[in-house]
Amino acid sequence: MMEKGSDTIIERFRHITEKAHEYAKSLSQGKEQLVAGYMCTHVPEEILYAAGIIPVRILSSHVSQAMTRSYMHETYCSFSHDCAYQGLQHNYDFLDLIVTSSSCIHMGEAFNIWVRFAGFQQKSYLIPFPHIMQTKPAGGFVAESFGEFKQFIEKLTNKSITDNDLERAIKVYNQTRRLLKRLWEFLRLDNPPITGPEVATVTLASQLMDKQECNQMLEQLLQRLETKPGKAASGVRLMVTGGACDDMGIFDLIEHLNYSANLIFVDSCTAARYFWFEVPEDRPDKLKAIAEGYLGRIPCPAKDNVPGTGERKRFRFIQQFIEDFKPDGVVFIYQRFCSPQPNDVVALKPILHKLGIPSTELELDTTIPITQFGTQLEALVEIITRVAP
Amino acid sequence: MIAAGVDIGAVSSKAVILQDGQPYAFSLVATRTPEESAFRAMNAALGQIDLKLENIDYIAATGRGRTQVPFARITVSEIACGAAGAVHIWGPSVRTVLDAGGEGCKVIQCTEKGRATAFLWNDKCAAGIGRSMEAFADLVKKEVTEIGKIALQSDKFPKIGDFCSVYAQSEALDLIRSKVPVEQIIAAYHYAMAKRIATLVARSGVNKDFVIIGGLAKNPGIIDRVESILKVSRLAPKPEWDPALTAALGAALFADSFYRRQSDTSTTAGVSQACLTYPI
Amino acid sequence: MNTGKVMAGLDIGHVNTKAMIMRGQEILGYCTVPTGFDVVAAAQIALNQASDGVGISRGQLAGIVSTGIFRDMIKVPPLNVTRTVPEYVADAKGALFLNKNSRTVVDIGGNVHKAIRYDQNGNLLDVIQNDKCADGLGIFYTTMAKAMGLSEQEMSELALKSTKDVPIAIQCALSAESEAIDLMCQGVDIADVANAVLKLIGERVAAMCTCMSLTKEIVVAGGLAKSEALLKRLPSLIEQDVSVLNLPEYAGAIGAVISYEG
Amino acid sequence: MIEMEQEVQVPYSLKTWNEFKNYQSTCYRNYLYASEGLRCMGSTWSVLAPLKGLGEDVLVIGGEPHAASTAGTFPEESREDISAAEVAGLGFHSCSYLKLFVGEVVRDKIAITDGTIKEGYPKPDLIWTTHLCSQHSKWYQEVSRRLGGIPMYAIDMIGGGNAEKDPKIVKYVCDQIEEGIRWLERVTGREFSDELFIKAARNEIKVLVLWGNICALNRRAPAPLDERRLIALFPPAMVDRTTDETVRIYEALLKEVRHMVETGQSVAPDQRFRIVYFGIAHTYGHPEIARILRDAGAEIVASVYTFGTAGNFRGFVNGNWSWDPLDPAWVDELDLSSRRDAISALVKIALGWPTWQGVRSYWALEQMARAMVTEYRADGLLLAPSRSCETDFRNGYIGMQRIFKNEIPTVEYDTDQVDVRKMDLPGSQRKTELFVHLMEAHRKGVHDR
Repeated sequence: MMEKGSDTIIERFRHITEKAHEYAKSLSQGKEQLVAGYMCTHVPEEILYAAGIIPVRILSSHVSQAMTRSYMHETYCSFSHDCAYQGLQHNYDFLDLIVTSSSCIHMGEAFNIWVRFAGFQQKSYLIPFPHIMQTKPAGGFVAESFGEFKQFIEKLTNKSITDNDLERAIKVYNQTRRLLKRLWEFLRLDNPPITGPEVATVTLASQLMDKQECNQMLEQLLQRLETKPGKAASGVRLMVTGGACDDMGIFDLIEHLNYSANLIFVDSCTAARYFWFEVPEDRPDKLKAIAEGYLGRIPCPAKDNVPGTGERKRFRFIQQFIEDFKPDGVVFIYQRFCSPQPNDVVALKPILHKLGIPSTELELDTTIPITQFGTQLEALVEIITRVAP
Repeated sequence: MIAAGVDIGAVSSKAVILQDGQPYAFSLVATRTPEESAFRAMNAALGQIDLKLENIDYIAATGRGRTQVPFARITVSEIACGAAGAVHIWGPSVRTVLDAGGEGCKVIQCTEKGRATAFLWNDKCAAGIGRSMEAFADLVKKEVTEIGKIALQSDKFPKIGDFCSVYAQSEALDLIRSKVPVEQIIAAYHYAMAKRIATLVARSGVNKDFVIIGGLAKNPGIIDRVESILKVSRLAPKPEWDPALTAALGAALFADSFYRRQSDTSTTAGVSQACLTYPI
Repeated sequence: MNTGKVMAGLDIGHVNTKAMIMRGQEILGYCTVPTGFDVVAAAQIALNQASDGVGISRGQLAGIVSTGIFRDMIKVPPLNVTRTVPEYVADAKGALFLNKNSRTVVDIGGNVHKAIRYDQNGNLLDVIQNDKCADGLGIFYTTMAKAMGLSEQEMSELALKSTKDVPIAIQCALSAESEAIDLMCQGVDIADVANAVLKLIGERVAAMCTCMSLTKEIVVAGGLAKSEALLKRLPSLIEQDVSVLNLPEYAGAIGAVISYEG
Repeated sequence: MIEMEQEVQVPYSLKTWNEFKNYQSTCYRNYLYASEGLRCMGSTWSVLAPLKGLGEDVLVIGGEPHAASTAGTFPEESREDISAAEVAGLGFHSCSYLKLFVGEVVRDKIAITDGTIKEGYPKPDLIWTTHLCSQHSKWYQEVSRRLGGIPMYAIDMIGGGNAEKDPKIVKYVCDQIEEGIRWLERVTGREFSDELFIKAARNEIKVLVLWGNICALNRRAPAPLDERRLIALFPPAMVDRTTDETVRIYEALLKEVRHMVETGQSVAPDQRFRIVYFGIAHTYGHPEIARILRDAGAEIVASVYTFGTAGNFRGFVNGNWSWDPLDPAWVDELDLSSRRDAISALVKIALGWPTWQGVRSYWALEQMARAMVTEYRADGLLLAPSRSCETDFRNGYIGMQRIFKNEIPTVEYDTDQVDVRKMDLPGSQRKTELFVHLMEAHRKGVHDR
């Protein structure tokens, strides 16, 4: 349903998202290059990168299959089922390592499937990471936990990771984050030179890529965009917030309705939450710095609980994004069977109501019911544009 | 001036034709493939008034299959159409519309002008209630039009899971083992489905006046229970309007007004991709 | 088993009731009727139609054995069935009777599907039954055929003509149904939709099977075994050869008769 | 393989039973009706002793045990609570304990085990809880939000096999609790008494160890206790295990069960088959399933949920799990002289709970199952994942089915802890009947060979 954009760089990014594991394979092929898969975005990629390992995120394939149903309970989300499937299908046997950090339970189980049943027992690592990001002791704990991960990697590659290595990796990754941020900033414009789905696609690709290559491509892209004229006058501005969604079809759908509507922001761990933070570069202790960076992120709803008040820190970010990107409507997306996400929606709706922003909820599965979601989105636009006979 | 609306639903397809805004003809046929059903529905309605497709000035399509209707000039969501149709039928006091269709249940909030202001779509596990009624009717070897009345014959019946129509079906089948009379099993199944729908309505919020449209609106076994669970009664259905036609009527009203506003290019509704390749 | 005796087996499932008349090892007649909500009546009709068809009177029947989910409900008059066997036991015996080399039977019924492993004497070794979300595959199959305005036979044949794999949500019959409808509303070729429906059923059954080690030969029973399109898919899905039993939907009823004595 | 072909004995009836029931409902009544005192809410899967440092008038109510017992006492109310929570917008797939609990808040009434319903939800002064699964701390965030912002403090118990032996994790959790104690002082304006705290801490640890000892006696044949009693006897320890009274009743129970074992008595003497059960106590359907088993002389003699939710065992001893109990005397000798000592002793005990170990560690769960099957000489393994419980290691069970099926009769059926709508009763009954049949066939097979 997606007509390809003209921009060749964006095409290259899109190609990577569509052929994720082929790209990852190409990284490892021939060369001495080590490649690691990661399942939760709280894995400190910098540490892997400093050791010369390229981290690639494991995402879903949207192949409808029942195979995983006899490994994982029905009531785990389709995203975790699909990621588990990648392992069971041996799509990623070439990986040298699979890593995750204490994540939501569903994704944790996807990781377990790889370890137990897909032959990764001997090449896997689970990084203990807080389930509440905002406690005082979290900092020290994460630094120590990352330290142990660093030692594990040093043993694996049997060469030590120096502070310089870490510093370089931090700079490369921060660079990616800054470039991506600049890309998303375009969407604040009334007629940006790039569309929301394109930005989302590029962001998704960045999670699969060697960051050096990624940064080069991003810089070229930004150069072109800065000179490129904006696209046609934009329509209704829709912001997406919720859980992991690597199905770009949904975002394309938003821009291919029978009305003119635009995707202007995506708050999810496959989009903004992946990169909307930086690791401080001026700290003497690099591990502490990385810990500080990762704890300062937009929290995943499964990890968001400010001690003392129970406040959700993520809501502050969302309100900021609403101020900056000025959406006319909000689209909640979450995986069917996910619990943290819908439980945040309950508390978010009153906030949107106060702001007078209408919303709709899309329940994600392996595949998307295009006509149903299309109807929901068009109905949302009709409400925003006050359509009546 | 003749305007028409077609509603290609998951289970049935409907057409409503208006002459100068007044009801002229309508039809309801089973949905097979959307395009073919669109023609069948339209022709059925046209047949009543000896008109041809080209005699119609403007056609709007709604429903799940709306993008597959080649002869439609515009498409409008069944949310907007449901609200518009309901207010046209029941008047400006309508605020909450439950559209209980074959595949999905939607709850629509609207203004006195029939403009939708918010809606709630059923969650995946509550899908297919309408169609499951047909499967259930087959299992009990009764007519789908009959079971609704049978369901109301017993006020005492075992409670079965209302979370998912497939579970409910298994549980209903299993009640046979405990020798529960068939009427009670039918009642139990209807209550469960009604409870599931009522939860959606309450989740979205019921504001008076409340009306129910869509195919299930014709099943008293569901509707009466929904009302009693919600402790709110809907406006009585109008004899002259089959509630299943409400969205199609809404589409026809949109067609009517867009025809009048045709000159005005600032219309917010887009033109369906299909009709570009299908000059009328 | 006493070779002379004429016996009847009744397999009363969620959806259909199957009756089987046998003289010793010889199959005389059989018949299937929908179970509906009057189990006793359904059982009687099935039994009468099966026996009348081969000119056997009730008096000539040495005994009736019932199996299936509702097996206990016909212990009452007029049938007064005294012997019942669990469906998995009957399935095993029946499958072994219909195929001496079979050691595993996969039974795909209207509401429940299961895989049963047994030894050369038809003694149970292990059984796996479907998860809750996979209930009602048979009913789903019927419903989808109806939704497409086809007979089950036609849907299966149409699926074989499919040229394109279209994905549909695998969670349960419900999601699959609404996505199949969604595909039709997108204008997807219904042959491909039919294929997707059968693919889902095959996938679910195969997934269940992998929880248990299946021993060769593997045979398929139950109403859905009659779908050629489904059977074409199964072997690749469970990565083993499978064959369809002759009279697949009667495995249980036959097994009931066989297990009458030993 | 043990055969119990002796003549059927009279089922033993527990003398301490009523004391347990009374203790539990007294705790709830106090929380509901106390005119003064400090009302504390939260998961009783948290260490509770710190709350007791705030004074002798601290009243606690815990999410899971309350939801579970309410569901047991008021099936219809619970249905309404859960749908009220869904109407209020909570996820259709969220934890049903959570929804029942929030449903009561929404409906502004509360129902307790002694059969009473109180109109007007008793507002807690503070929420002290843990984060154990992806939705668990959301639970109290929602309660806090709905009650207008109750101060809450959630402790991240980052579990996983052997966590209690990982100094990094122990320190992390201890630090959070020290922070938490300072927070408790701030939010209540009370001075924290280390004396009261340490006393409560020792009681808390003692009760957990005592329960472990009680469970361990079920290794004998016949097992003195059955699943029904086990399910009923551990909740008091979940409700409030910090009081002298809890220690007293659990010591009394241990004494009584020891006597049962010596005299070869059991609450369910007919035990032709011994079953190990992995699953949460699903309130609905449990009687039906139990009946099928009892008719076949099959009893659940051990389960990770009843043993390991409020009980401690030796756990991993050089790589292998052991269900051996800990010596109660060890608790009396524990050095709890300082606040930090008491905190870390508590944290080690809490992180050592088998349930914790299993929640995020499939290998620990698998080892527990293996050990339980051998130590309790099980004839069958029954797996009953709960559809809406993330901590019920649903996934572990599916994996375990694959692993154990070739070794021992293993059947898995679907349940839900308190949501009757999600309990697959027909399927569970079918599968339990099958389970019994498989155990019979297996035993016969073993004899033939």
